Amino acid sequence: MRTVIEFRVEYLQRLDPDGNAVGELPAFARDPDEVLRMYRAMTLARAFDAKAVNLQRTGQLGTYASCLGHEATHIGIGAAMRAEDVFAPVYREVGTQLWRGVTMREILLYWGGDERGNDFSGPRADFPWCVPIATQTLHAAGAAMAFKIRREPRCAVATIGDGGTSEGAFYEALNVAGARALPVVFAVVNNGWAISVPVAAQTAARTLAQKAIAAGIPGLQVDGNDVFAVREAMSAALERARGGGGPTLVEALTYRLSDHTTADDASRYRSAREVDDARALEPLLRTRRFLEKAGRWNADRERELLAECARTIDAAVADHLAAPRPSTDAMFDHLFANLPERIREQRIAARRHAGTDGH
Amino acid sequence: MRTVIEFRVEYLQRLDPDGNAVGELPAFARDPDEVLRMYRAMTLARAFDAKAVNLQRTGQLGTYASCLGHEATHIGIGAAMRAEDVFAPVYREVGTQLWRGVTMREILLYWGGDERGNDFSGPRADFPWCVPIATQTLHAAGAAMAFKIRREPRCAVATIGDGGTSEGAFYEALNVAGARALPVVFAVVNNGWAISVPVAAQTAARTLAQKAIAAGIPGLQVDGNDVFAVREAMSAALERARGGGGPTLVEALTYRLSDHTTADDASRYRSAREVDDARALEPLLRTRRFLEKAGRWNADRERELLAECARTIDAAVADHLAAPRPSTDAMFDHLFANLPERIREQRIAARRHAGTDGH
Amino acid sequence: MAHGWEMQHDPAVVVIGEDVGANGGVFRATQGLQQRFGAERVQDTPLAEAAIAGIAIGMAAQGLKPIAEIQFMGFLYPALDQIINHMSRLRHRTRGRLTCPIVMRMPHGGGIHAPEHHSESVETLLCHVPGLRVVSPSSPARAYGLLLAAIRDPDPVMFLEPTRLYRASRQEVPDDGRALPLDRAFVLREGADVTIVAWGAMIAETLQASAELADTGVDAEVIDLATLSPIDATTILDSVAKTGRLVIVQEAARNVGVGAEIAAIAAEDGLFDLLAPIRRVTGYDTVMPLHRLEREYIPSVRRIVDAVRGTMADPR
Amino acid sequence: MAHGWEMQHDPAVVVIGEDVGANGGVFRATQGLQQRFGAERVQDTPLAEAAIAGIAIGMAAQGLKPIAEIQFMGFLYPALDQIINHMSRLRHRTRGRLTCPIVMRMPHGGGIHAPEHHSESVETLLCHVPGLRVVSPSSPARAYGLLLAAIRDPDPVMFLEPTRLYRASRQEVPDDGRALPLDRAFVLREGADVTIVAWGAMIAETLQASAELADTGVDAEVIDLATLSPIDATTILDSVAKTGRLVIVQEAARNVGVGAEIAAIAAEDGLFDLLAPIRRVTGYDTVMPLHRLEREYIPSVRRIVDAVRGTMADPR
Ligand SMILES: Cc1ncc(C[n+]2csc(CCOP(=O)(O)OP(=O)(O)O)c2C)c(N)n1
Ligand SMILES: Cc1ncc(C[n+]2csc(CCOP(=O)(O)OP(=O)(O)O)c2C)c(N)n1
Ligand SMILES: [Mg+2]
Ligand SMILES: [Mg+2]
Repeated sequence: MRTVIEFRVEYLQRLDPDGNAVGELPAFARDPDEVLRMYRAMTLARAFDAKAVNLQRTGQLGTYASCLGHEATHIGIGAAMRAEDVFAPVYREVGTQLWRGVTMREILLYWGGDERGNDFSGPRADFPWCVPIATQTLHAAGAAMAFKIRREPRCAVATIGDGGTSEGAFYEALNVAGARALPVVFAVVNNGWAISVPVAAQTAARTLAQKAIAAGIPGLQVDGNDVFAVREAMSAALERARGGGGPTLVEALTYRLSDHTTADDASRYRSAREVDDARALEPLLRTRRFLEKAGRWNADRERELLAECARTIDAAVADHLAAPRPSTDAMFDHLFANLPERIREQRIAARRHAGTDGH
Repeated sequence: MRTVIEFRVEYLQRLDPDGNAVGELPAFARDPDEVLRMYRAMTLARAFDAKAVNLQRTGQLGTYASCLGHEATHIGIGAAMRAEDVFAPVYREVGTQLWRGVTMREILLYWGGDERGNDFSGPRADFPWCVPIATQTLHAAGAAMAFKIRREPRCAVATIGDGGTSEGAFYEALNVAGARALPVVFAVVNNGWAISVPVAAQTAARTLAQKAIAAGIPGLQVDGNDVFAVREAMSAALERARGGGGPTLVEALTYRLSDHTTADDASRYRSAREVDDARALEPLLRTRRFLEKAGRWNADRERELLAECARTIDAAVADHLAAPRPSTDAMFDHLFANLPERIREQRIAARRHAGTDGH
Repeated sequence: MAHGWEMQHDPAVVVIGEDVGANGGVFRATQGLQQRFGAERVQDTPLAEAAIAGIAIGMAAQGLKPIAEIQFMGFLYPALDQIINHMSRLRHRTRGRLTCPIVMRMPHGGGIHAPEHHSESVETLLCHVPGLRVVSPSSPARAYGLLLAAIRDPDPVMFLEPTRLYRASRQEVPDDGRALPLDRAFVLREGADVTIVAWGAMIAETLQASAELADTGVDAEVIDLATLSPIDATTILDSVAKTGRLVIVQEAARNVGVGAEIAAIAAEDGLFDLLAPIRRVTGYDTVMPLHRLEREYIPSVRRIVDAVRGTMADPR
Repeated sequence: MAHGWEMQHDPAVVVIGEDVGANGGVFRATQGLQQRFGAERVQDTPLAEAAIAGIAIGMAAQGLKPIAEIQFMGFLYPALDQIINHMSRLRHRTRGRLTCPIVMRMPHGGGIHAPEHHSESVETLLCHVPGLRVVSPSSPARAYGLLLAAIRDPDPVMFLEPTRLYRASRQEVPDDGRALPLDRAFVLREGADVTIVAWGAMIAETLQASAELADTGVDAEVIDLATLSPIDATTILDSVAKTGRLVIVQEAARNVGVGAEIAAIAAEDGLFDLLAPIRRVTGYDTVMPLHRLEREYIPSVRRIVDAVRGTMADPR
């Protein structure tokens, strides 16, 4: 048999769990201010996340999907993107969204059960949260096609979970992006679990990066707990895409340290031991160690940062909790640009019944 | 960057276009009777196919999808399978179906617009024709799962076109088959075109075999105009599957020498030149040359074979054309095992209106 | 519970779906089954709904009886191609040679403050498809008996489980393997003045409304549709013939809902029995809102009572 | 033709789908467009319907106006997830920030002896979905005017093109860029005795039936629904108020069809106008058969005439 074609999947790490650099650091990682910026963002995301979980536990928020452990992946993606790029997230990418200017109030509104949370005041062109798994990858491809047709130097980025890579829509997106050399990057956030199903039960593929090969596009793995590696790989992929080189798949290897959502109890299906092991590799600690070794961080600063985060978050929470309940009209607003007559009648009927039946 | 994993796609050919063996022939190809059997089946499939196209042109059959040029792939697949395996075809695999015992009358019934054509008298467990592209791959996976659960030494085989590899369902099937190590083989019949879309516009993947890598399963290319290579690769894959080794993807490189279907006009989108070039590589000629060189075939035998094929086909056609029109009850038969009352009423109403309005 | 009974008694029954194994399903409906029957008969699938439906078809065609779970009805859509183009017609297409004795279970409807897409009630999409049965239970006991019937039925049954029911107070249900009939509506409350047809979770509001109405002298007959397709027209028409008034309660959006079919049946085959216009109390023709407004979307007891009072006041 | 006009006048309009480029679509609806507007504005997609709908959403959200073709309505199902979960609700979900000015075109219905799955009429699945408009033209002129309106509409429009229309005799249509209104039914024939509502290809049989009926003294009013969702209830109710009788003709399976909604509307808001039971003439609640029996499935002129005669003879 003759070999027709060969492939390899590579792995990138720039910051090991002890906070030591691996290989040659990219320029941004050699700029301590930039590293600090990323560290602060990661810390803020974690603090916000903890608060959101807490709000849910105390009945002040609906079901919420924690991003605990994903901070390096989220911030690495955010930091690699330009403001004019568009982001198509799943439901967990709080870190990237905060970086891109989605406000905490908006995030809380959404998980609090209010559509206004999707009317991002910051990144106006970004796609909203996406619950139906894998569908967002096609939106990113479509956005990229629009950019390409209009010859705009913009890219789209979609995230997707390890479980999401089993959905057909994901492959369709990879394939069409490859076939049309679209400026889009697919970031697979491999956090080990899709609710109760571990990656090994999800697929026989030993890496998720190799799924790119099916579409004839480049794919690589990065340490998803290493914000340098994530940002470096995403930047390179975005550069390539912007230059007309087509799509890339970046698999970020991280771990879901939390339950799947606040409605889940992960102890039903995975061992505390596994979680403990994963916690040792989590992203904030190694970034802090890196900064400490560079003489840019210490316990005082950490304390200050946490206090500052708490203030920011508390203000946003207060703001959110004070948000007035939407009226029944909100159910009909924005359904159509021009609401058809029969539905206008329903809007009136809904007003009539508002607040009856004890609510 | 560290290399995590490597892949290669290989290509198998055993019979070159001039009818010469390439490398070491598998046992079945060293048995002239067996080669003759395959050659006869290929010839019969081609003759039947031509007749079906002709029946459509003369208004005696509905739209029909020709298998001209696919004979080696079809017979190679058929010959590699065991009777107790199950086949999940698309709409073009006439060759494989004839081999497995679907009758010409059934094939004509189906394309003549009559569901009875799917009630295969031969391979009772085989799936019927499948028009919604790629969906059949999941049926094969499901069948394989049933065999695995019941510990039966049977395999499922699904075919799919090059165009079909763009559908999400295809990847879902590969992935679930890989994840559960199911006894199923996916035969991608790459005939260069999906109606008017050439493979290069369908995907950036340089081979379709590499799509297997996404699912972590083996994939290889074979010369799809070479019945030896197809059978050898399929046999090996089936062997593996039967032994618990899981699924394989076999990409057969062939060419659609006909229009897409009788409703299509391929001259709108591809050059006569391309078709002529492809015709030079078609599968029957090389098999005949191989047999001639082995002293097992000559012009007389060819003439006899063609006459015999014509007789068989004519009898089947006559049989088909004599088949009585189904009654309106056929619309309701087999909808449910127990037809609900409201639909029984409709069955009666349909009888009342049968034959009105000029039909 | 019905799962366990039938798996115990019929080795062809298998369970597949996302998180149905170790996790026992997001609503715990398959809890403990994997331990009891092993990881082959109770299988977590990869996260792919088209695959779940498609492999169920493949398994069923080769003699198994899969119970497949779709995690929420809002995630059913990727499976529709397989359900509509194959599951509903394999028997018909092959003239009875291959069949699909499959149950597709899925949570249905809202009211539990779930995230986006977790509160859908799109039974219309299934009820319109020839070759499918669509069933929805309104109580734990009915869930047990109807699910058993669905598993035993030789054809595909879409089994819609109201999310509010999972959360509702427990009801003691004997695990006796006794099935309830399919294709049959149940009269839950006899009454003389008005017929109210509802199904699934809305039965709770409907019964509550009928109790309130009884207090003010309106005697409502309450019909639990149970099998949403095919509809048991006889039970409904008989009731309307008696009461002369028809109110239909459905959580789903109004336009082209199952309620429309019920109204159409009455307007065709019971028109002269009707003393007053038919009324539908339904979800609005808008997206099921995020949870802050879901209670405003779902028909309330008040809306049902108002509609019945309205119909009692007709003709104007 | 409408494609060409609008692409010429609006640079945001793009065309995507399977075989829409060099091949001009399997029904030649996009013939010549790629030559005229280039391979970026008129793009063949890979063979993947979910992708077609999904990338249309992505493009639309970023300012383009895609016209996306699904090759046949029977292949729509893989796209439903994108259409229902995103296309219909992106505006609602983002409070108007991102929108989906998309037209999804697809051949609809049977009668042209096509292969399996090529003759489906499952408009119900789309009409039930809040946030979508569903439109079906009944003639080439109406196709031109309604398609223009659909392209110009700021929201998603599902545009169902009757396959029998492609094959029907040509009609001269001026290419003048004049759109017809959406959300409006058209009275094609005024009449005093009975209202017949139909749409798409069934308008041909309905008009033929009304001509036959006229010969025997029955004066039918024929309404072309045109926009199947939202329904123009006013036009229908006004007509029923005048005629007192309603017959609905639909090619799709009966159960939970658009005809049911029309009947329900009449039974709610026009009950006391009805002199006779409503009748529906529809496809049967079975799979659209392979082509040998398709003519027995599709409502015939005879079936429509019989139903109207029946309703004229009512009340018994
Ligand atoms: C189409 C679809 N099916 C099922 C679900 C229910 N569901 C929500 S999250 C989830 C697991 C997702 O796992 P993964 O893709 O790995 O992302 P993660 O949650 O780990 O970030 C499932 C099954 C869904 N949201 N969408
Ligand atoms: C889901 C679906 N979409 C579209 C079609 C219409 N269609 C029929 S055949 C075909 C092309 C198939 O190409 P390929 O998979 O290469 O198979 P081939 O016909 O070449 O054997 C298309 C688009 C279909 N049958 N099913
Ligand atoms: Mg995950
Ligand atoms: Mg092909």
